Amino acid sequence: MSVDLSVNIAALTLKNPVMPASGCFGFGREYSEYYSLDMLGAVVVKATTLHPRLGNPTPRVTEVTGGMLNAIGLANPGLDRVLEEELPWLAKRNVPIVVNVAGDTVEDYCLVVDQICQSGLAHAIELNVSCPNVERGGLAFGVDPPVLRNLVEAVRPYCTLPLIVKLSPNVSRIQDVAMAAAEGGADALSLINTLIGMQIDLNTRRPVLANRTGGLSGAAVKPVAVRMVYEVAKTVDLPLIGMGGISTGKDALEFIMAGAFAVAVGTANFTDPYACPRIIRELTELMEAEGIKNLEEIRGCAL
Amino acid sequence: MSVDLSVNIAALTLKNPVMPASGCFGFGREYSEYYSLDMLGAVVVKATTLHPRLGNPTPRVTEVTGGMLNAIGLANPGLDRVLEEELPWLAKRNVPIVVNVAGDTVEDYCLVVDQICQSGLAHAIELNVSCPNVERGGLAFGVDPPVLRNLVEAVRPYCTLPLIVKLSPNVSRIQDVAMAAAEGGADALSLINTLIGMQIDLNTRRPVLANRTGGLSGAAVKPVAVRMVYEVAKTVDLPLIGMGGISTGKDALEFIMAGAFAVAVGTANFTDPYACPRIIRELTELMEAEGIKNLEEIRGCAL
Amino acid sequence: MQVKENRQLSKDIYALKVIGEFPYNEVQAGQFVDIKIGTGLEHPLRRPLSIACCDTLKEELTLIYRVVGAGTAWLSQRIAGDFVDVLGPLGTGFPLPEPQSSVLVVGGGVGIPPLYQLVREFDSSIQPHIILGFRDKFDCFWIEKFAEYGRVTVCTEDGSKGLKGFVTTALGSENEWDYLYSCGPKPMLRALKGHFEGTNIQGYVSLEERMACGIGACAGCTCLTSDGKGTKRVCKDGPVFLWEEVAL
Amino acid sequence: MQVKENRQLSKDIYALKVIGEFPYNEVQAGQFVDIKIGTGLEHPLRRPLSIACCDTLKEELTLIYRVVGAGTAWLSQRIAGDFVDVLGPLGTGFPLPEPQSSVLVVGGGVGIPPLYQLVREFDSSIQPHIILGFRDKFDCFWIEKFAEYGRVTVCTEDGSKGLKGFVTTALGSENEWDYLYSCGPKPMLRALKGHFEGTNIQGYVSLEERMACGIGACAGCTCLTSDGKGTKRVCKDGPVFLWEEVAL
Ligand SMILES: Cc1cc2nc3c(=O)[nH]c(=O)nc-3n(C[C@H](O)[C@H](O)[C@H](O)COP(=O)(O)OP(=O)(O)OC[C@H]3O[C@@H](n4cnc5c(N)ncnc54)[C@H](O)[C@@H]3O)c2cc1C
Ligand SMILES: Cc1cc2nc3c(=O)[nH]c(=O)nc-3n(C[C@H](O)[C@H](O)[C@H](O)COP(=O)(O)OP(=O)(O)OC[C@H]3O[C@@H](n4cnc5c(N)ncnc54)[C@H](O)[C@@H]3O)c2cc1C
Ligand SMILES: Cc1cc2nc3c(=O)[nH]c(=O)nc-3n(C[C@H](O)[C@H](O)[C@H](O)COP(=O)(O)O)c2cc1C
Ligand SMILES: Cc1cc2nc3c(=O)[nH]c(=O)nc-3n(C[C@H](O)[C@H](O)[C@H](O)COP(=O)(O)O)c2cc1C
Ligand code: FES
Ligand code: FES
Repeated sequence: MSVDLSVNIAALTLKNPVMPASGCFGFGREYSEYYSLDMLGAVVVKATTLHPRLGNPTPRVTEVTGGMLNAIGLANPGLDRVLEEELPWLAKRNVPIVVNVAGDTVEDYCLVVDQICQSGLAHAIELNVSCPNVERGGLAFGVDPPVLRNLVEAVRPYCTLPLIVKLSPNVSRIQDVAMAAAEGGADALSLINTLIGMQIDLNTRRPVLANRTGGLSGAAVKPVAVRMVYEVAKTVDLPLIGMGGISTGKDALEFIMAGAFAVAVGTANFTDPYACPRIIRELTELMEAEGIKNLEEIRGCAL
Repeated sequence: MSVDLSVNIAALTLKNPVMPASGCFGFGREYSEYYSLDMLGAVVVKATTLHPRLGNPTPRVTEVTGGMLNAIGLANPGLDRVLEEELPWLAKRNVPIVVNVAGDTVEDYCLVVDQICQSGLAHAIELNVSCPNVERGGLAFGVDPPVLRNLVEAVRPYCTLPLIVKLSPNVSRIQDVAMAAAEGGADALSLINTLIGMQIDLNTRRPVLANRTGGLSGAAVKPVAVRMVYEVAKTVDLPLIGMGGISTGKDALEFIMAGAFAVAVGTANFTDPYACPRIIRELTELMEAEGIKNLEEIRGCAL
Repeated sequence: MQVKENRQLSKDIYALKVIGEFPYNEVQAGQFVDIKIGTGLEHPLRRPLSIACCDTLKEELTLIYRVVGAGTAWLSQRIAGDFVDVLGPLGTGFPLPEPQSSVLVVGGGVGIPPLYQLVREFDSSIQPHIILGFRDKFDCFWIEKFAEYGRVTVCTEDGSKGLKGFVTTALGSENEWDYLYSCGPKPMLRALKGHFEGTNIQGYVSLEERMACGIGACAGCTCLTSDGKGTKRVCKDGPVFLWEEVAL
Repeated sequence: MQVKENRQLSKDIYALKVIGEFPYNEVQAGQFVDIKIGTGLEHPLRRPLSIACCDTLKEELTLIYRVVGAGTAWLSQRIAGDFVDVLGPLGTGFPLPEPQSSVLVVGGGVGIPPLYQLVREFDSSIQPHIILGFRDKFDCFWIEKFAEYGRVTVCTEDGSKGLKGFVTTALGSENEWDYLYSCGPKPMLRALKGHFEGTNIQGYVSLEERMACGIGACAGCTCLTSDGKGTKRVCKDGPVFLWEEVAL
């Protein structure tokens, strides 16, 4: 039996529903030494900001049970270099490019989105309103529905590409922020970004991360992520990209059954650099074994 | 070297800082077949409600990576039987008793707290304002600061024992709910209750738990719990009982360094019925090895 | 405890023999043990497995399990000499029948294992009729071992061995039993209860429920009492119940 | 890859030999491998360990590691025949010195291992002076193996073997070196740089940083460039840097 893995997210057609998660895949160059990026449903690049950012002091990653904490702090080469060096390289591959955009102010977001859309080098924008690591950064936008709605409304006119809003899980009711993003004009939602966590080094008696707190990702957060995808799928009528702890085809299927159109893979790339193509293969095999012909057949079946 | 493990939480003196977490230890009878409850810093009993509750349909527990989901739904024999059968049995042991109280309405809480205080069978009250499993139950009280403040204020006059308020982690800013509980008159805070999660059974294509969602606990939540203890310790001047994924003496120490006065152990009891006494022993050994004479010496040292 | 043998009986069914310190003499048929999976924190919940055979002389326990997920898969990879963390015996098992009585024993799939320890404990005056239901002929195990203790009828869903159909097919018209001991999927237990409705049979069922603590403390594994007004803990009050006690 | 040997060299230091498919011929001294810990999901981040010796003839890698936490503890329990998931070689290693040049090699603790592969790769015209710093005499390893490739001076913090003190004690007054190759704790690297300030020495340092991806994609392991205005990725651009490139 042949299975159809393709999926449409707003105006974007993906050959399969698996993409790397933002920040876990750089701009694609490094993983392209392991496999052809053309295999992926899409590539989501590192958060891009107006100006270059060095990020937080190190240590800025550490392992916890079943996951990791990161406090990269949106380190990135800045819009200009992304447009000049990174996206042109990536645009030569045969894979849709999603640019993750972050900023400190509404204006920053608008400027960056505008220029990326105008460059013709990207296929969709993912608005990172949830990065918990930058003092005046993402957090404020992503946890307060009216603030989020304003941001999305402000960005919307500049965004000629499909606009994906990436939600923070550090809220009481994810449905409310999801709804606000939808009302602001989002074409799709992705969730979840990281939960906020901390690890203390018993020897130094200080937090391990120089930034003290960091974002928790990996298998540890999967149940929270599945629940949030489920809650949003029940209440908001937008395509969802699910992520949080996906490391196998089964995990991907769980998110799709919870209502996700596509999935993103973050931390698992670090455990296994071949994680994304492996997950695509495992998903295909699972669907074949279960006689599932396409994703629509099972999408949201657990709702 | 001899180490002093004792700690004061409001008017409560504990011989050591380790207690089982509510709901993971019944009313103590079962674990007393494994070791003497007198070894514990305190015993925190299952949530008690005004009327008996059967809880949610099963399955109501399931394992996830590094943790578990539960949707017990506050199953308990109800106030009368707790007062007649459970607390009198427990009161014969030589260990402080903390009664975890839950309710659907402010009146319920007041009634239950009042009767437990009057019974003379308990040493402290823990207000469960965070159980995420009951439709009209805990959740509403625990995630909205003014609502929480009102509840604590209402209960306070009835509570002649130390009043511990147990916080839900399903919020954007734990400091704000902690502050509200403090303003309402809490003597101490305990945190965290469970995060809300879901697991989907790929065979049935339905959520594993009959209740669909359940509370996530265990090692998976530890980084979130440590972070929240840390944030609250920095902002609220009340003794804190830390919990969430503690399964070793090192874990306990991590919470104490983050600012906890005492710690509670939930899920780890299920992996190892001797978890609590083992953690007490490990903590003692660690302190001996590090030359830490008492808990005050290290409490909050990572702040 | 230490693994003595972990033998594959069929495609996904294994028999694990463990030895070492254990209160062998306290075991009651129908009780279970709770096994820690892995050595780290990945699997915090133990897995309940019925005691299929408790050999007090050899001081060894046998557990029979089907590989269905991560925990049983891990268990299937243990080899002789490995250590596994075994908690038990847990729960309340089967009360034994009066000598001389007529006894029916019915098991389905991996509900069969605890019934082996049960028939071993029967008084020699008892010759039970033992009905064992499997998926197909490849799924069968321990038929000969059961045959040492009574008359065995095998059913398979596809008829590839014994009678074709569920265990109820094998019940026949004879309804004059003193005791029924059963363990298996809920629909099977329900069908049995239905079949013997109105007779004087004393029916015991062994239930399954997802468990956390396994010792009665967490209220994770409760089942409803038959009046629907109360609960019983499968891990502590059960897993064996009189069928009028619980809602099936 | 498969474990050939996992030998305890001292209280907490082990030498692990692994064999099997690996691009042995591509290894450059100073590169590292990234090792998966455990078989499940508990440890998602690999652990970076320097290649202490890459034997292209025997097709075997040797890694020397100190047990400091859960990952290295797990590794220390692997026995011959076990499989470990080894990713590499990763990173940018030490550029080799010109033949005939005078070379100083300085390592501290578990910074020493990659220097062994380095001195093995030196042109035979080079007779490096090798300074190895350990905590105490129980902590020492591979001194004789290094001695095959140059003049070795050992320092221990407590003086229980060789000179007493840090590696800087052994530097002496001779400052006319063409190259310095160093790996060890940051304070040691800083002290070395300070010591040779103003001389013509070409100094290479190998840095350590907590890593996630290990291949340059996550920006987890960056260090600042010496002007403080940019970053380098320790896992990809390093771990070996010219000491003027990076902030120490
Ligand atoms: C009292 C009792 C006795 C049992 N005796 C046997 C036996 O002798 N042989 C045998 O093969 N099986 C037996 N089971 C079922 C066995 O416990 C499960 O098949 C096993 O726990 C599955 O674990 P897993 O990790 O392989 O599967 P997973 O599906 O990965 O397990 C995930 C979680 O679900 C729980 N779970 C999954 N299926 C069941 C189930 N059917 N019942 C209870 N919990 C489940 C697991 O314990 C675990 O917490 C018994 C169950 C109970 C309650
Ligand atoms: C390029 C490179 C080469 C290295 N080569 C060696 C070597 O040859 N021999 C050796 O003994 N050690 C070496 N280390 C250090 C080694 O990686 C750590 O000691 C090891 O990862 C600790 O893991 P753990 O699980 O035992 O400790 P834990 O403290 O439990 O580790 C928890 C987390 O912290 C990280 N971590 C802890 N300490 C360090 C550290 N010092 N550097 C980087 N990450 C750390 C781990 O990778 C893991 O993610 C090297 C480090 C780097 C970056
Ligand atoms: C090292 C690291 C860096 C990340 N950087 C970003 C980022 O720049 N922008 C963003 O939206 N999310 C970022 N994330 C979050 C991931 O995209 C993803 O939402 C999260 O890690 C959950 O998925 P996972 O459990 O599969 O890792 C980052 C995560 C990690 C681990
Ligand atoms: C099975 C189960 C039942 C619980 N019941 C209660 C409860 O009745 N009242 C309450 O306040 N918390 C309850 N909790 C939450 C725990 O007390 C604790 O806050 C949480 O599990 C985190 O700790 P842990 O990771 O050590 O389990 C329950 C947790 C579990 C796993
Ligand atoms: S599993 Fe905890 S009460 Fe039965
Ligand atoms: S560890 Fe990811 S960039 Fe170096």
